[in-house]
Amino acid sequence: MDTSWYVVLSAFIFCIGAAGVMTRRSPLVVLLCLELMLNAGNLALIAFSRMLGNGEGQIFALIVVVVAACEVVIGLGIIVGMFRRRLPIDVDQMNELRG
Amino acid sequence: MTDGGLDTPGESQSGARRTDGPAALLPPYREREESISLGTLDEQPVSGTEVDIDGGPDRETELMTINLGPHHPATHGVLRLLCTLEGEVVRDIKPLIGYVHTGIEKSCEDQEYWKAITFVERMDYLAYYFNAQVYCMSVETLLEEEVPPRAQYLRVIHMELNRIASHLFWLGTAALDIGAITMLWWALRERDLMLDLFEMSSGQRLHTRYFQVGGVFEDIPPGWEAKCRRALEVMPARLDQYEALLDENEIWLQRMKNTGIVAREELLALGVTGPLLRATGEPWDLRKAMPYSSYGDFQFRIPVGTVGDNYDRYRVRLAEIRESLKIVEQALDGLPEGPFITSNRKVALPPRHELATSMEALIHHFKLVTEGFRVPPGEAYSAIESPRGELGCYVLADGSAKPSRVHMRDPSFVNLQSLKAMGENSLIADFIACIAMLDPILGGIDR
Amino acid sequence: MVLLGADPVVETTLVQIVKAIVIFAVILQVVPVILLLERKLLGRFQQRYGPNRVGPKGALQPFADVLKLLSKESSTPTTAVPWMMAIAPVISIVTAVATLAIIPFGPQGAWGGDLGLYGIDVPIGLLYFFAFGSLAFYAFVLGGWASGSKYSFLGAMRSAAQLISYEVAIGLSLLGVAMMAGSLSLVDIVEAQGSAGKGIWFVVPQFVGFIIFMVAGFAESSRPPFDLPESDAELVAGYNTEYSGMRFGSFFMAEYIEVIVISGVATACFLGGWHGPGPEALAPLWVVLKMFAFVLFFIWIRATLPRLRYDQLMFLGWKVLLPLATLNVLVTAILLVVT
Amino acid sequence: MPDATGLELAAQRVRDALDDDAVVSTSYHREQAMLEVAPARVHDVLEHLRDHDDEPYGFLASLHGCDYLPSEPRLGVHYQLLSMQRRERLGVKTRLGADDPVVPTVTDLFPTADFQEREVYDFFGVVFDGHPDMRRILMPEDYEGHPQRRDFPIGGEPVLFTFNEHKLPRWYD
Amino acid sequence: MLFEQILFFIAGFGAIAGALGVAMLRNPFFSVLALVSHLIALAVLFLLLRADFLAAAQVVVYAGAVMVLYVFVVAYVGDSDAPLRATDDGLVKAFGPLAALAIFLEITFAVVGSSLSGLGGRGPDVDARYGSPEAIGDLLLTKFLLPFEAASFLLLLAAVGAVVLARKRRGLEDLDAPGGVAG
Repeated sequence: MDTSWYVVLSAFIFCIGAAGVMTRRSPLVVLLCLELMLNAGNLALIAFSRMLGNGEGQIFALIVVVVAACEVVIGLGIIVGMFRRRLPIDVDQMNELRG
Repeated sequence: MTDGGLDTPGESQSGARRTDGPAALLPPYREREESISLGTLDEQPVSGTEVDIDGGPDRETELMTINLGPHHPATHGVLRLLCTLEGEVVRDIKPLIGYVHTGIEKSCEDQEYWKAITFVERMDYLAYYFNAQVYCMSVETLLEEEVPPRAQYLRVIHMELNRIASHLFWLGTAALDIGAITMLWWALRERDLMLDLFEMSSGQRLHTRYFQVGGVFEDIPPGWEAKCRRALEVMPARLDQYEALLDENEIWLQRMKNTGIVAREELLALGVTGPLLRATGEPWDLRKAMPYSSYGDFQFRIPVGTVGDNYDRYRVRLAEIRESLKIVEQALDGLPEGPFITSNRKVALPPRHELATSMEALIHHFKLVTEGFRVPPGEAYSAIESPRGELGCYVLADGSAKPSRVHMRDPSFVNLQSLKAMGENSLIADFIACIAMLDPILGGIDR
Repeated sequence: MVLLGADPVVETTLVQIVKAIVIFAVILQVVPVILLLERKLLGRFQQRYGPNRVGPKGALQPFADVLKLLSKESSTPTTAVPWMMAIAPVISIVTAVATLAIIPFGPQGAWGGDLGLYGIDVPIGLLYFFAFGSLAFYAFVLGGWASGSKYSFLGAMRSAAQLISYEVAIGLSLLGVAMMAGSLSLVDIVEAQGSAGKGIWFVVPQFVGFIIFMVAGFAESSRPPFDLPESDAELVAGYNTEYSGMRFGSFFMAEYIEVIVISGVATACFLGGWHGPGPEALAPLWVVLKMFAFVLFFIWIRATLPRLRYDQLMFLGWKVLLPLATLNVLVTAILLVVT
Repeated sequence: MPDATGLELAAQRVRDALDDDAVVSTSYHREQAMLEVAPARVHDVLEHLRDHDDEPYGFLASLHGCDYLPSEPRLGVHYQLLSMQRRERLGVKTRLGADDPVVPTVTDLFPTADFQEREVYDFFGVVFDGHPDMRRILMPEDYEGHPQRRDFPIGGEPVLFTFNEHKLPRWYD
Repeated sequence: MLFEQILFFIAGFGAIAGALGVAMLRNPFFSVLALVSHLIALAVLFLLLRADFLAAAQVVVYAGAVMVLYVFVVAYVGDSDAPLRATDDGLVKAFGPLAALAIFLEITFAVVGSSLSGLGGRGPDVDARYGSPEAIGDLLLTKFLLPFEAASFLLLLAAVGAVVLARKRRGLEDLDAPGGVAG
């Protein structure tokens, strides 16, 4: 398969993720859509890595996985914290973190 | 899923809506459930309730109510426990009972005294000899009837064998609840030794109705004593096997030690007796404290625990089996000769051979079988030490041939109240272990 | 087939398909045998006969069981999510069977030609094992969550927590082996234990790792004494409380396939895989014998040990096995560098 | 069991501590010592026997009801006290009429009375004043009548639950 | 390679379907499951791209660990979300997908219109080591040691942060009083 196929697929997934982030209200789903975007990036990275024939893109993808894991952990921690404190779980009403 | 599912029998019977059947039952059943006020649980939030953002319960403690039972592998019968869980921790326990209430006490009022024995034996179905014994004791008190010594000894032998059988069954099921599946089969194997003996002496393995008012039903057959001694011989080795399987097992010790501790004072206040109480170090055993039957004749010790955790409860019961073996052995050694039932023909059936020769015997037999014996008015409460604690029996006689009231103070029923104290704020697994160590017999609880 | 990357053994697609069918077919035959074996052995442990009614000496009992399960209705509670409840057992059995593909039963060419006696030999072998192990999580969670029952839900949560906790320990315990063999491929690992390699089974130098793997393996397959997710005394049957019929049977079979997988991986990683006396053609025999020994061990433990408590399980996983495994990896690494 | 004299002495001590009306009568029958007290004073008498008597009866072994029909007052509630030190039992009973039978609860003195009082309520209809959870325990929640009373018919009583009454099809329908 | 193409299309459609599921399903639990299937499809694509190790890591780490967290949290928080019914003003609802479409077109044009010569081919043939654990390990511990260390440090931070965020409120009651934080 040509690399362009992978790149277009990656772009498509990225856009779905972006649309999700923009339209959904639940922070849980917003986080999930962020994951989608990160994964789209991963796919592009690996496709390009394959295109160039060296493995460096894969390293970046691996680092992205790590970053995503961290982001999820912190994001979910915040959500659980909000849930415990009975704050509204809705990104539009989340303003408790404002200084 | 309509309400009307029940009003249209054809539909629910057709099988076409089989999956919908239970759902159709839901609304009325739920209404019934709600009629049970849950007391302290009322105020507490239950998971699945509406998320109330502005007020409502604090979510730091997320609670979930589950029904442990009426049909649950760990409840040893149809015991229903309404448990409130916080994660894996049991925060509140509410026993709901009555699912096998069969009205035995009421049924006894319609039976002659000697026929009621059959009924009371069905209460605590693992300790049937004890039920019969305590009932007979109460009736004998009212009749002021002396029981011949041989009958007393036979009663003690059978009761102690029954205690062993009961404890063995408890051991098997309790270990099963902890996850040691092999223990159940080993314990049942030895229990069968006891049941074989019962079968030989009375013809039945369960609910033998061997004890009679005034003595026992029949003398033990020849060969019974030898068979009993053989059983006694193998038991200590088998008990060693159990201990090898359980006591040398680190997981078992970890699961048992320091779980379900209840202080002695609290147990006394809750009316708990039996091994549960002795596990805390209180040597209260009616066989020693207030000897009945012929227990005063035997040398045995009362095993007691130290801290009153589940491990002590387990050890106490196991040690009790060994003591019971000693009692049976002594009773067999000292088994007196003589009649096995009182010679009072007003109470006990005449021997079979007399019927052919004696007119009086025939009359007595006829009177007893048709209308039973009359008991002078009065009331009596007697208590014995059953495998689960003090088993009391209150009999109210109004002068007729049928008891006016028979009440059994069943130890399972009273001990069940301590479940909350034992299991509260412990993990589910420990709570299950507590139920197992409580050894509740639902036939005794619900009667 | 270059699908799985740098495959040292290139075999035709046809051979792969035949292998897949053989593996699946053989395992489907082996599971009932193990089932019968377990019931028979448990019977002997517990001083009873075990099944002996169906067929000669009860040999046909598994068929009767399967027939019974097949003919039963797959009931669904009204609170359940039916389609999800239906796919959960499928996931469990697929993940369990998929892992079997990497278990080597013999070297390449043992039975002539360049046929490898294994499903596939992937360079990421152990990772493949972990990947499907972690996917098995979804079978339990989906099954438990979709059942719409509180007992199922509790069981699902328990099994999820248990799988995750022990996944870490099981991974670290195999890391020492991977380091000594210098590869993640199970075929390479087995070869490293043969005469071509160091010639010593890894159970000796990696004894700590072996113990950790076995303990964690019991937990991964939810076998007693780690059968908390389905502990019948507490949670009725855990995540499969609401299952019946062949859906339940699938969960049940998946558990036994999992046992076979753990036995196979342990055989390959610690007991020298196909190595043993005799000609090379006997290789599968040795693997099967070693795996059989492990399966017997699984059954023996089930008959002997009671169940752990949830906090004890977590304590063992995180505070005993994990540090021990880490230490094992460290020591192995140091020794490898030094020697 | 205390002997007849001991019973009289105990009764006298109760009368001294409380008042003469508290103890209605004593009976010593078949070596069973029984103290009959006025229904309203049950709690006081038991508290006295538990805490202030010379050798206190600290353990409530059993609590049960009975029906003395046809004599009046027909209902009875029995408390079987046990002194573990002296190894003696003492029965305390109170009798009350069938209409509006109320007895003060003793659950605050003996927590063990909880289930047993509920059972007496369930079967005899005796209401224990102050009991934290006065509900039926063995019979269904919505059962009508108190089945252990002597005038409650034995046999032929259909066990019905509200949810299946006249709704579940029977074989004869 | 017909087989490769078939697999690509299957996995690609799986990935897109999973992604759409994440963005559109009403129940967060189903969203999470959709993401899991999406990740597995992606792992297959990675395999096609000869990134074996990454494919395995994707399944083990992402599907096996990260998504498990999601499952736990969704099960805990519950289905308290409503839906695609986006915010109060319908503008965002209409605008969001439009914007996404615009981004997609832009990227596609940029990529396809770019002069990257390799885009049209499969890339060079690579040796057996490509994408294997050894190759990744080599690169990580030599050329990319610093990102590797930084990533591990980040993980540690995240772990600590998560523990702090998710802990029970103990000793900080006053902070949680109304206005306590804002003030």
